Amino acid sequence: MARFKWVGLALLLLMGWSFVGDSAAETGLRIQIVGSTTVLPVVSHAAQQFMASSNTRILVNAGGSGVGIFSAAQGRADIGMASREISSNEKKRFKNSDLKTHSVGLDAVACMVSSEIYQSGVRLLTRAQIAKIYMGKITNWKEVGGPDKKIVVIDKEHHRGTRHVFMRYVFGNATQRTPGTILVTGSNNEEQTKIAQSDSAIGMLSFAWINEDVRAVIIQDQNGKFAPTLKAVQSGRYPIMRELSLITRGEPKGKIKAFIDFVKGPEGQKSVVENGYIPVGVETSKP
Amino acid sequence: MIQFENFGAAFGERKVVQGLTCHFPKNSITAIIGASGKGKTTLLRVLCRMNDCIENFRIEGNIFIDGEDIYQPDTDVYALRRKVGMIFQNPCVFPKSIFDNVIFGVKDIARISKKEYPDRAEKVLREVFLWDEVKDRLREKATTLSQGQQQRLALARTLAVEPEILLMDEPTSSLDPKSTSAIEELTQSLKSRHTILWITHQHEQAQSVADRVLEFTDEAVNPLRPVAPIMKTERPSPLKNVLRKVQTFSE
Amino acid sequence: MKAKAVEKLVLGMISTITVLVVALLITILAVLFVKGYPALHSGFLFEESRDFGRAGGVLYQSAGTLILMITAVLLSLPVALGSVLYQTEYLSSGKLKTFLMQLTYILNATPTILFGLVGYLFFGVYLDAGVSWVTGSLILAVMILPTLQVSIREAVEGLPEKYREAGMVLGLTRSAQIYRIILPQCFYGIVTGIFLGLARVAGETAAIMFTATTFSGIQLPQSYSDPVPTLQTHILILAQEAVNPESLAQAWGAGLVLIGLVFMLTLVAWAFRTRMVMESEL
Amino acid sequence: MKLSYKKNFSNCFSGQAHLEPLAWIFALMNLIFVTGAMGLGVFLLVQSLPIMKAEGLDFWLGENWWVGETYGALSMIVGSLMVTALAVTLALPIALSAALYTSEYLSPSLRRGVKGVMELLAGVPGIIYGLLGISFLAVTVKESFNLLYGNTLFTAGCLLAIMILPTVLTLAEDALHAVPIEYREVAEGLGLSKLQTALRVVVPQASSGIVGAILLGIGKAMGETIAVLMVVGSLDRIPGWNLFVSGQTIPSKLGREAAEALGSGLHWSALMGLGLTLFFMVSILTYSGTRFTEWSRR
Repeated sequence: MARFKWVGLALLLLMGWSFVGDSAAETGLRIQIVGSTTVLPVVSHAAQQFMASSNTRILVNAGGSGVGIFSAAQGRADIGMASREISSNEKKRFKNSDLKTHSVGLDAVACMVSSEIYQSGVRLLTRAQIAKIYMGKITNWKEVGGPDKKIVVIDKEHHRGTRHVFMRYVFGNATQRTPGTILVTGSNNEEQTKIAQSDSAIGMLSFAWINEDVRAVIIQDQNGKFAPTLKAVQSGRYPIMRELSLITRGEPKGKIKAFIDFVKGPEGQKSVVENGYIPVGVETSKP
Repeated sequence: MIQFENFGAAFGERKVVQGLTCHFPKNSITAIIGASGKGKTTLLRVLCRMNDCIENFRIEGNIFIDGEDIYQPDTDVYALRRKVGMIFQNPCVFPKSIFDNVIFGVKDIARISKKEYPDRAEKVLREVFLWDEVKDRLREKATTLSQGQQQRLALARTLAVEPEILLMDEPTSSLDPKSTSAIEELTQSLKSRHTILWITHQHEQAQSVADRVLEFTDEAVNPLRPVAPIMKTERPSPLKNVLRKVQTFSE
Repeated sequence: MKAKAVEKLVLGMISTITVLVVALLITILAVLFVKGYPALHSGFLFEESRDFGRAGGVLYQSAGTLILMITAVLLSLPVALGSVLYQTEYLSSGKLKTFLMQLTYILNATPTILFGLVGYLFFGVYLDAGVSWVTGSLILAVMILPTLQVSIREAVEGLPEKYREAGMVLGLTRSAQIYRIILPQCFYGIVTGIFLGLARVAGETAAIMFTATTFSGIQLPQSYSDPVPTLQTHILILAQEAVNPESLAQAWGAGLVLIGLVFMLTLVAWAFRTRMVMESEL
Repeated sequence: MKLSYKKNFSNCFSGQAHLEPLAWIFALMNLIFVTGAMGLGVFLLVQSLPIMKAEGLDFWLGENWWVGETYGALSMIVGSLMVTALAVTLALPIALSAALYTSEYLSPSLRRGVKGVMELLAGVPGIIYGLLGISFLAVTVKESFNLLYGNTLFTAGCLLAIMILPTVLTLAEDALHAVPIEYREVAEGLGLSKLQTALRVVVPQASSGIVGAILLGIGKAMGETIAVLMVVGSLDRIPGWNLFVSGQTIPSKLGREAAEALGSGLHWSALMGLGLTLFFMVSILTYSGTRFTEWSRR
């Protein structure tokens, strides 16, 4: 029997640990943040810096804009991260939650292609072409001036903020069905990987994920051509723009307000820039 | 002491004992002989209600020990089992020390204080003539003992809880001749304080050890014939009258 | 003659298949080792991760995985032990026993993601525990319940009848029978079961990825309502960035640590199983 | 002769057992287990009622899954079945023949070695297989079949085949090895060759164990989430008869959308409906497996 005693002892110790610790956590020194993977890097970095100078613990978790808005509205998280506006549907569902949006930066979504396609000469796509590709009407790169290769059309999970913004620009409908899709991905990293691994893919990603394997093309519509450059974005002319925002239930107070102010402040904005986004305060003409 | 009245037992549809009525007086040694599968072991096991847990085991009739029906719903089974000790064919010792084995039952039932354990252990080990062999190695594992020693240890463990009735299910069948005679001699010496039922296959053993013999027979077509030769007993053969039927069915 | 040729042919085929299978699986092990080894710099196990996993080590992730594993087993063990002992020692209705066995098998085969979904809704939302240590370990506890039950039952039912009977005739009560005979005699069997359960928890990702862990901001949980970092989700996050060479290397390193953990647990389980076999043969 | 046997006292509360606190504690533990197990099924059922009401049979027969509009699970069900079928077709012949060889022909020490490797591999976490899948298998599939992308149903099926191989192999081998040596001696004494003995005597004797191993493998393949999620492509579309396109399985769909759908009415209910479907598929498999084992023992 003595051999079973240690089990009981360990159980007691563990329970002790978890309950003693809990009283500390209840004092409100913990902020939970959930949501968009686009905003995630900014907030994670900011949170690290914030924690270094404060005894507040900030837990950051991914999940997508939908999860962020939902969690904030339901009180499952103190702050939701969103890379899109709160949709009318969500406004209706959470009308009792008094959601407040705090803009912390701006992001542009680019239309990305695999580097092989980019190098073979596809540097520009018109809005109509992108629409046709996603609708499955254009299936080969040669139809848009590229090599004779089938297009691997990469979509995002429908609740992702990036998809909302992109689809609203291309189709005028944030939840457009796209029968041309071949692969569906979740986080920005996952989509970036898939585009890079394929040699004939098209996809949608934030500017921050552009690299030598994943290239952005120029977009053309009735208003002209828009190169995926920081300059175009900062001038506010780039057409697929969105606000990166933190969402709270009611006006934030205390530590939560302090953190949101920190992200909006100089140090937070530095991390916005470092992650490839545009800081708040830059004048833009939103679509 | 022990009284069977029109007793029968069955596993589902298969009856192993039927219509047995007999009496075992206090401080007697009764040998039970007969071919295997004839319900000898069942007879012993029902005395300490060891078959309770076997699904579809059924009994009929009554068994009285000291005038009490042991199959009443409110019978204290644990008290009954303390009163009725049983030794099995193959010695079973726990993989613990010899000392722990001896006091295994005592410890739990705790009728004596902890200080008395060593005395009790010594007493029963002496009773089974094992003390001299193991007194220096009480802390060693019991599994290191020989088969004969293990059987005597098991007996000592049973005696330590001071049962009134001892049931021995072929206790010597797996032992060498020397250990066998030791156990036989030992049983004789226990007679003064215990009522003993002893199952054996060997007629000579039955005759040399027991006061009385109860035989389970298996006579070709009709397996019902009771035989009860009585040896070395002062009273003339009460069993012949009592044992009306020892009925067994083989498959 | 023809039959002999056929036999030779078949034999040749199945022996080749066996060799190939073993080779394939050993290759997998080798690949895991070769890919993971470079990441295992001296402090990998003892450093916290930096730059969201791209650099540094996996100290807190390993610790978190261990914490989750141990709490899950501690929560699950009493229930598993109790219900098995109830079924084997107290329950006599054969039908009920069969039903409970079926239930165990079905629960054992249930996909782990379902435990995650239902568990999160129940513990996380209805009982309001959120994404946390307690939610995760409760979910995992339910998940390994059948695993523990199966191995404990194996041990208890494998206990030679003679020990029970020896205890019974001494007049031991059922409770005494359980803690004087069954528990000590089945000790190694139960410990084997525990280690197999631990190994199963260590390998689980789907049930905890949205119920118990978080992307950043946590080192060790300070209370039961905190999330826990784990190796499994760490690998998942890093693996989603598979183009980035540093993060991929880190993912392989973390993977090797995780496998090392699982293998260690399996080996310990083997050792105890061997002891169990030896004891039961006495 | 009267046959009015007394009921024996073998019920659970024999003697004073019901007075022991331990009995009550154990009964409570058992109750927790039963509640947990039944609760899982009931919970899934209750939670998926709204979607059943809303969609009816179309939930299983519909092809379109558009959150907020319509929920049809057919593409995931078909995807799950295809991936599982592929995994089983690939893994079974290999696992079973290797099990036969290991059990009947290998020397004890070699056998132990093979078993050891298999048991270790059976414990390798799904996430690790996922990692292997995206880094090697997806690329290999893409290149060797000259595809545009490697995240296909075929990739997922292959990965699952590798994942269930050790489990099926080691369990089937256990079943074969458990057949008493006497059977083999008798058969060989009758003049059967070793292979004939193995196939005609040993395999039929071990059939219930082998079927159990196979069903466990199928169940494992059907329920695997994380590894499949990483390589399958996650496209909700019925793949037709083409394995070399991306698709979706029930668990991968659950893994992707669970966090998002939580608490959002019909969407969550639809995921629960998917879960229920999966639960039923696996439960029926397990139940028929245990029934087969009972039947073949008779």
